[in-house]
Amino acid sequence: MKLITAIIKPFKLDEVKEALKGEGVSGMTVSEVQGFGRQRGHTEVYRGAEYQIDFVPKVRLEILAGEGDVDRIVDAVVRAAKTDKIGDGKVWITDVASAIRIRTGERDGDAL
Amino acid sequence: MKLITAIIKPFKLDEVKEALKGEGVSGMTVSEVQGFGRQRGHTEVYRGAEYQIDFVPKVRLEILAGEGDVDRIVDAVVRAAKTDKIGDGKVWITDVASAIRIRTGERDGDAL
Amino acid sequence: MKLITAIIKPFKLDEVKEALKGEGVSGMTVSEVQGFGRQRGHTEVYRGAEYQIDFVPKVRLEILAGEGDVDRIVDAVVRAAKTDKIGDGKVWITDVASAIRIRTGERDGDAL
Amino acid sequence: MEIDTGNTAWVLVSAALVLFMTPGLALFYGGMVRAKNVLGMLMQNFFCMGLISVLWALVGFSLAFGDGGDFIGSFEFFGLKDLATTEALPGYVDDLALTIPPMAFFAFQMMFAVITPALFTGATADRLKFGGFVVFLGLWSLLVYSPVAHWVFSPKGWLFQKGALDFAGGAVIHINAGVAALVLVLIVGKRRGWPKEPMHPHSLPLTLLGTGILWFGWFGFNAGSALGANGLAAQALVNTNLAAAAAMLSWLLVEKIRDGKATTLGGASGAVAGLVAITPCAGFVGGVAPIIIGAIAGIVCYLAIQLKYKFGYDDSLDVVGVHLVGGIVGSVLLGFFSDTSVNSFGFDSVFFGGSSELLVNQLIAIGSVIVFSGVVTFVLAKIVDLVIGLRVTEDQEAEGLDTALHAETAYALGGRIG
Amino acid sequence: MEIDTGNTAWVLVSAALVLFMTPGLALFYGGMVRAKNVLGMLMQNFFCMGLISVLWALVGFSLAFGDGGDFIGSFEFFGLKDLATTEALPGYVDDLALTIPPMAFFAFQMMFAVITPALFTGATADRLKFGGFVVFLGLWSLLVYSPVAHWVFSPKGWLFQKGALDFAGGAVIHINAGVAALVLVLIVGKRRGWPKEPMHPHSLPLTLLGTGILWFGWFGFNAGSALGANGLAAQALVNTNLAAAAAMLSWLLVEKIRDGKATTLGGASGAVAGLVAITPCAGFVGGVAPIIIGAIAGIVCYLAIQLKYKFGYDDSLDVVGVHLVGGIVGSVLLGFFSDTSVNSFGFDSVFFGGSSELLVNQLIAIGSVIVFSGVVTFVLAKIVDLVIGLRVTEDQEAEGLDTALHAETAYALGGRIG
Amino acid sequence: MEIDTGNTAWVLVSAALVLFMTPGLALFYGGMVRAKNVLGMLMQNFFCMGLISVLWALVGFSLAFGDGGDFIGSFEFFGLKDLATTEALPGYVDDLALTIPPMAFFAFQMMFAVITPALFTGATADRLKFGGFVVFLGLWSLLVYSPVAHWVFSPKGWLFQKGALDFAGGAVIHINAGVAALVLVLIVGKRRGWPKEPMHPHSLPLTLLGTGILWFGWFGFNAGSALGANGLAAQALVNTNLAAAAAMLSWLLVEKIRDGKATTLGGASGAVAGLVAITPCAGFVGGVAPIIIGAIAGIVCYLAIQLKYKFGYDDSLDVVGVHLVGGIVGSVLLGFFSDTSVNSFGFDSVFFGGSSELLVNQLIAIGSVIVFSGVVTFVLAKIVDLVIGLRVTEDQEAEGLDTALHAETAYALGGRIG
Ligand SMILES: Nc1ncnc2c1ncn2[C@@H]1O[C@H](COP(=O)(O)OP(=O)(O)O)[C@@H](O)[C@H]1O
Ligand SMILES: Nc1ncnc2c1ncn2[C@@H]1O[C@H](COP(=O)(O)OP(=O)(O)O)[C@@H](O)[C@H]1O
Ligand SMILES: Nc1ncnc2c1ncn2[C@@H]1O[C@H](COP(=O)(O)OP(=O)(O)O)[C@@H](O)[C@H]1O
Repeated sequence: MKLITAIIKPFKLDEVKEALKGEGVSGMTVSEVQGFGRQRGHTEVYRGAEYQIDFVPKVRLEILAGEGDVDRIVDAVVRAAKTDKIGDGKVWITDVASAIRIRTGERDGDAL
Repeated sequence: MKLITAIIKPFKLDEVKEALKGEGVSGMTVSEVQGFGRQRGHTEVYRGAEYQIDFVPKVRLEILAGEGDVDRIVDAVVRAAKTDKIGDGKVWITDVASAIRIRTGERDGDAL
Repeated sequence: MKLITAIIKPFKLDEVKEALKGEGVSGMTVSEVQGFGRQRGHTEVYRGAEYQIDFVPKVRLEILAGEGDVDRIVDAVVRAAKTDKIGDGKVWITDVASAIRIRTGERDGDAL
Repeated sequence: MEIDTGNTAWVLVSAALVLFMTPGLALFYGGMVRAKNVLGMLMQNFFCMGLISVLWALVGFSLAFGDGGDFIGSFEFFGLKDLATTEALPGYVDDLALTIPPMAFFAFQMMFAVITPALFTGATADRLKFGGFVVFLGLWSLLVYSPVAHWVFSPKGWLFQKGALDFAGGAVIHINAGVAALVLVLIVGKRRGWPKEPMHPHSLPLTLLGTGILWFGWFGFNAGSALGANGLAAQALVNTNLAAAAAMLSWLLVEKIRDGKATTLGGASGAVAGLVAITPCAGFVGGVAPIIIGAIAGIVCYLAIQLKYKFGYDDSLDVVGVHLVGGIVGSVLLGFFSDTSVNSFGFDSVFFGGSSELLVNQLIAIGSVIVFSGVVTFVLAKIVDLVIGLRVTEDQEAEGLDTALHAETAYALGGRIG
Repeated sequence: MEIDTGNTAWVLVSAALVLFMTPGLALFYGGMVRAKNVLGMLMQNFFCMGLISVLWALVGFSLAFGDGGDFIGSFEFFGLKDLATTEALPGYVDDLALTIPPMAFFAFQMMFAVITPALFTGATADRLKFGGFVVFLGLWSLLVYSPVAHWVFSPKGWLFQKGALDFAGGAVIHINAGVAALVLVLIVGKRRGWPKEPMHPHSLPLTLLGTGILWFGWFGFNAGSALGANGLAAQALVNTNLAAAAAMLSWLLVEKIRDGKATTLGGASGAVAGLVAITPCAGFVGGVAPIIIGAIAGIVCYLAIQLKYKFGYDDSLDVVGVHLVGGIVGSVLLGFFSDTSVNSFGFDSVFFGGSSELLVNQLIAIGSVIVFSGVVTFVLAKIVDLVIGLRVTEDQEAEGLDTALHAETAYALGGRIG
Repeated sequence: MEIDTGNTAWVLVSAALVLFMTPGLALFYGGMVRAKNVLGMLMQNFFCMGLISVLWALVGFSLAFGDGGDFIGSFEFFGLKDLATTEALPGYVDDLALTIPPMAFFAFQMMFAVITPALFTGATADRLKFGGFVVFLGLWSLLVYSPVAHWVFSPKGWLFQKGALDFAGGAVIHINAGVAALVLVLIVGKRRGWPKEPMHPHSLPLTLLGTGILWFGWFGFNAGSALGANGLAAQALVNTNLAAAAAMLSWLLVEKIRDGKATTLGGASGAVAGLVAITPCAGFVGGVAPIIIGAIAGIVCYLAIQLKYKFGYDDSLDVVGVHLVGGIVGSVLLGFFSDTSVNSFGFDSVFFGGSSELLVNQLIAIGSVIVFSGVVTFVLAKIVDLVIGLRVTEDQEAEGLDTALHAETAYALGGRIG
């Protein structure tokens, strides 16, 4: 089993969610994060003092998926999250030794 | 060394924390996340316009643990977080190449 | 490719960010988390009722890096985040099967 | 008697100030509950502005100030009938004659009727069923508030005639609402998880803002009760400010000693305790009396709050500890500090060359309000609980009132997910 | 006529209360927008306090209340000239003679001028270019607000003389601003993503706080319009409170029936709808009329809001549904409920032994304000849109007005990152 | 002289409005600090309402308005003694005779005493030790505020008799508190990390809300200082509004030019700067003078704020830049714009057919307040710093005042962890 982690633009969350539903993804976990990268942040001014804010609001998705579904899911995320503008984000995949569904104790494939 | 990640219901955090203390877990990192899954979200209505909210507030736990302790810890989490209702969440385990305690530079086992 | 995850003290974020820029790190993802560990939390009192808060605000960094850069980056984080006081935090490293840049579809090394 | 524009201006302003107290109270309470219940709390308080205002105009005022017997008014002002044209309100004649339009008096009293039941929403925080609350609210206002207001405020009322003093509603408003709060929490029971699970205020700045609005509005509440812009109103305003101030200081002092730290919630709570205690006394005491009364109230209310842990009743935001106890403290102390040189309509008290007669009358007033309000509140709450239900389901309580009852979330600050 | 201190005190307080409504409106609106746009909204409203106040002193007041013709005032009070020393304002003589200093009247009217254009900022939320807004704001105030205020409020104005009634600005303020809102949203267009993408309020407690401030301030708005502290002011204050209350109840009832849940935003919206509808009527109706007017307004405005989805105009915070429609409801109903026994300066209406003449005049007033305000607003907005631009860029809209236009972020609650 | 109910109503309302400014100030400042320090800031401001009110009643008022010499009052009103029964306050006789109860005057002045030291809490934000603050606060109010109030406000005071003008406290309140702020920041030192580390406002909506409350309350502050409901009060109210408006505009203009963007914090800051500058002038100037005074204040204060970066003093929330500088701007400009046709108790100024005598007196007043307040503040602060300590520890500062000093956290919005 794999864990797919994606960093996307916040306003893309809905589209990505729909795309994943389309791929039959049954669940995911999402959180608000701040990104630092090529995409520039913004400037703030308080009573004449200027500050450069490097961080940009992003959303982080975590999706547990069976080996077989990974590529399909990753493609779906990439397609839905793409705006072709700097800052679209990253997707990365890590191995998962095992997964459990708390409610039932089911493991791995059955946990999803 | 392993990393145990758990998604649980927010109001279960205290119980899980106590259970982990019981297992001699010396630390963990927690964050607020939003979950999407079988558990349905809720509906909101603003001046007559209805919206379906798919996401449910969850808490995410990360626990670094030595190989030997993983099963005990996972069992403790599952036991404490269980309500037998849909939405109890997931636990998953990933390999950790190495870990460092910033304060001392101690590595792996000693880092915990 | 590796994923470096670091839990640090919030007020150290700027220094760590600068240190990483210094190491030529082109990006990272940051989030607010709560830490539980040796460092004690604080006490709160509301109308005479005392509560012990175990959790301490921390910041979580995620940095994707090529194998070759991992040690340099980890050292930089540890050096910048260190205060020699309890609660400085942890750094851990996990393997990444692959990474994609959403904007371009570039993979792995080129995704950074 | 002639209408005086200055007195009228002051009473109209005071009416506006007292109305403003209800949103203030909503924020004061709203900040103290958890984020998932803040809208539920705000809703209950704002709803009082809606329902009670209308009921007051239809019949509530008439029951309180109509020309009935010793215990209840009449229906003569039903639907504001004749109010705009009436010469004088029943009993407000001779030295009691008003120098303001009866409609201004109606407006001022309407705001009192609105805020009184709003006070007890703090006790039952996070678990009241909205439908049940709505029905109970209406019944309580007509069957508990109006009669008690008649007893004490109307010159026709038996406690007024007996010579019990209550300048701005220590008994009518605070003891009355405080008793109702106690009865309600006994009937609806504790919040799940209380007191084990911590239930911290979700926004103390909101609570402090509410405190500021309450303090500000209370000048209208107490000084407006002079029903004129004169030396007595000025005295009442000064007393109000000094009692709030002294109670804040004494509460913080006790905190510092007992808990090691002075807290902002403590400062706010102390101020409110002082404002409650001075309410019955505002126009009857002078000199440093308000400072003494406030200081005592701050300490006593702080200690009273701790009782809920001992006896295990979940008076969630301490309505009993602050309003019931604070109201009693003020009403009793008035028996010691009332001074006819401040207000010739008052009576001299124990410390001011008077007998203990006033004190006895104060105790009778306190006792009768507690018994009447306690019993009727109990009966009404039991009936509503059986017929409609007063408490939300376990799941609704766990989910929080905001989404469960009102289909809203209070905050979307990240405003990015969901 | 003699200056009366009581009347003056009341009008000065009322001026302060009306000024306070603009920050209240800013919070009411600010809470409803997304977190990334809240400062943009607050800025537009606070800016009205800045720009309009100055313009009003320089020329706006003179255009509205100077001694001009039927349609516009004059420049006689340019830069406050002679205002401090003038005996009587044009037309305010004989029975209309003021018992307050002209300067107090100026102050009171200034606050009306300030809040009127602030009302329409809710319609164009999240997408107005600040520079364009600033210019449009100034032009609109001088070329739309001042003339309409002259027509209706000044005894020299043609609608005043025709016998149309508007106690505190149902037509001048609410219909006027509501029409401008409608025209503006048609010109600037929808927010990107509306109505598909949800755009929830980011802080309902802020909106409820704003509601409380508005309700409080509205007493000055309506009861202050009596320009004295008397029975009429008391009646207006009571009517204001009852209409807000009844509208809150009726709105919540419709929600409960139609949507299954009563919401806090609904309660707040209903209250505001009631306050809008009673504005033209406040000093002309009595008895239970305000309750009926409020109840009708709550229902009609709720339904009116739903039209934007049908016709696809993005009246973001429902200025059209609440202020335009609510203002019309009140102005029309006044033709049925006006009662000279409440105010001898009014006229008897259909239900109160009068003819339909008043109703006709009300319709004429409504129609002419709609046409005039609609046309001039359209022309001004078009010009400003072409010359400066009224709408932000796509990227700015996506980023949010706060950082994009004002280089600020509203909240740093974690206060730890960035 | 006769008590006038209208004048009394206005002064009582004004007292309430001024009291409301302190919570407003607390929010104005509280929104500007980081989330971990907001309660510490709110606490310091609310605490002023507690401690100063009590001290004022016990002795502060007597020291300021008692019948002493040129420099300080007396103990005659110790503990409110005789105040309720006194015929006339010392010096308030003949043309200065009050038409309100002395108790109303006491109430009004009490609120001034409360807010003045609250002003300087903004300068020392995020680092004051609470215990040290409490002691310093009491000492400063009695040993700095009361004497200065006597000099300028009491007809017995030397600056009053010299003919220096200060309608509502430009010198007594703003310059006085501003100097104290400067001295305090020099003694307690900078926040760790300033100015390198960004320390953004954690909630600008809170700051804007505070601004709205301040603007609203300032009408009581300035127009209430007319001590009557008359043309002068109306003029003062208008001047107050126009100066705030003009200063907002000029500040935003400078921002737009210098920083490229107009900010909401800038608009709010400008308004406050204008309110500060008009305070001494409110009842002495007319026409467009308030617009000019406000516009100048907005620009000068913006520029003054930038000095802290040049000279490296951490005046955290710009109390020096806004209150000290704004107070000086207003007091000096009064020497150019004072006009006896507006207020016969004033004196003609340079631009209004007067000599430079008034200007000289203004400079003397400014100078003597700066020197006296500066020196005594320095001595008191040094003593308190040595004996109790005025600054928190490094760890407490890093942790934040809320949990470190008050054992509370301001927000639990997720309300889910910890
Ligand atoms: N090396 C990295 N490790 C972790 N996250 C990264 C890394 N580089 C970028 N990110 C995340 O991806 C987001 C987008 O990256 P950025 O360089 O701005 O644009 P792009 O991915 O289009 O080149 C960043 O805001 C950050 O959250
Ligand atoms: N495939 C997944 N990847 C990551 N997180 C998931 C996944 N499926 C579920 N989750 C997380 O687990 C939570 C509970 O899942 P859900 O399907 O609602 O209930 P249950 O786990 O009891 O079947 C979700 O809210 C989400 O946070
Ligand atoms: N076993 C663990 N798993 C995950 N995170 C941990 C673990 N132990 C500690 N942490 C994180 O590291 C932070 C610092 O740990 P702590 O024990 O307080 O200090 P130190 O790392 O200096 O010994 C904690 O607040 C927590 O966020």
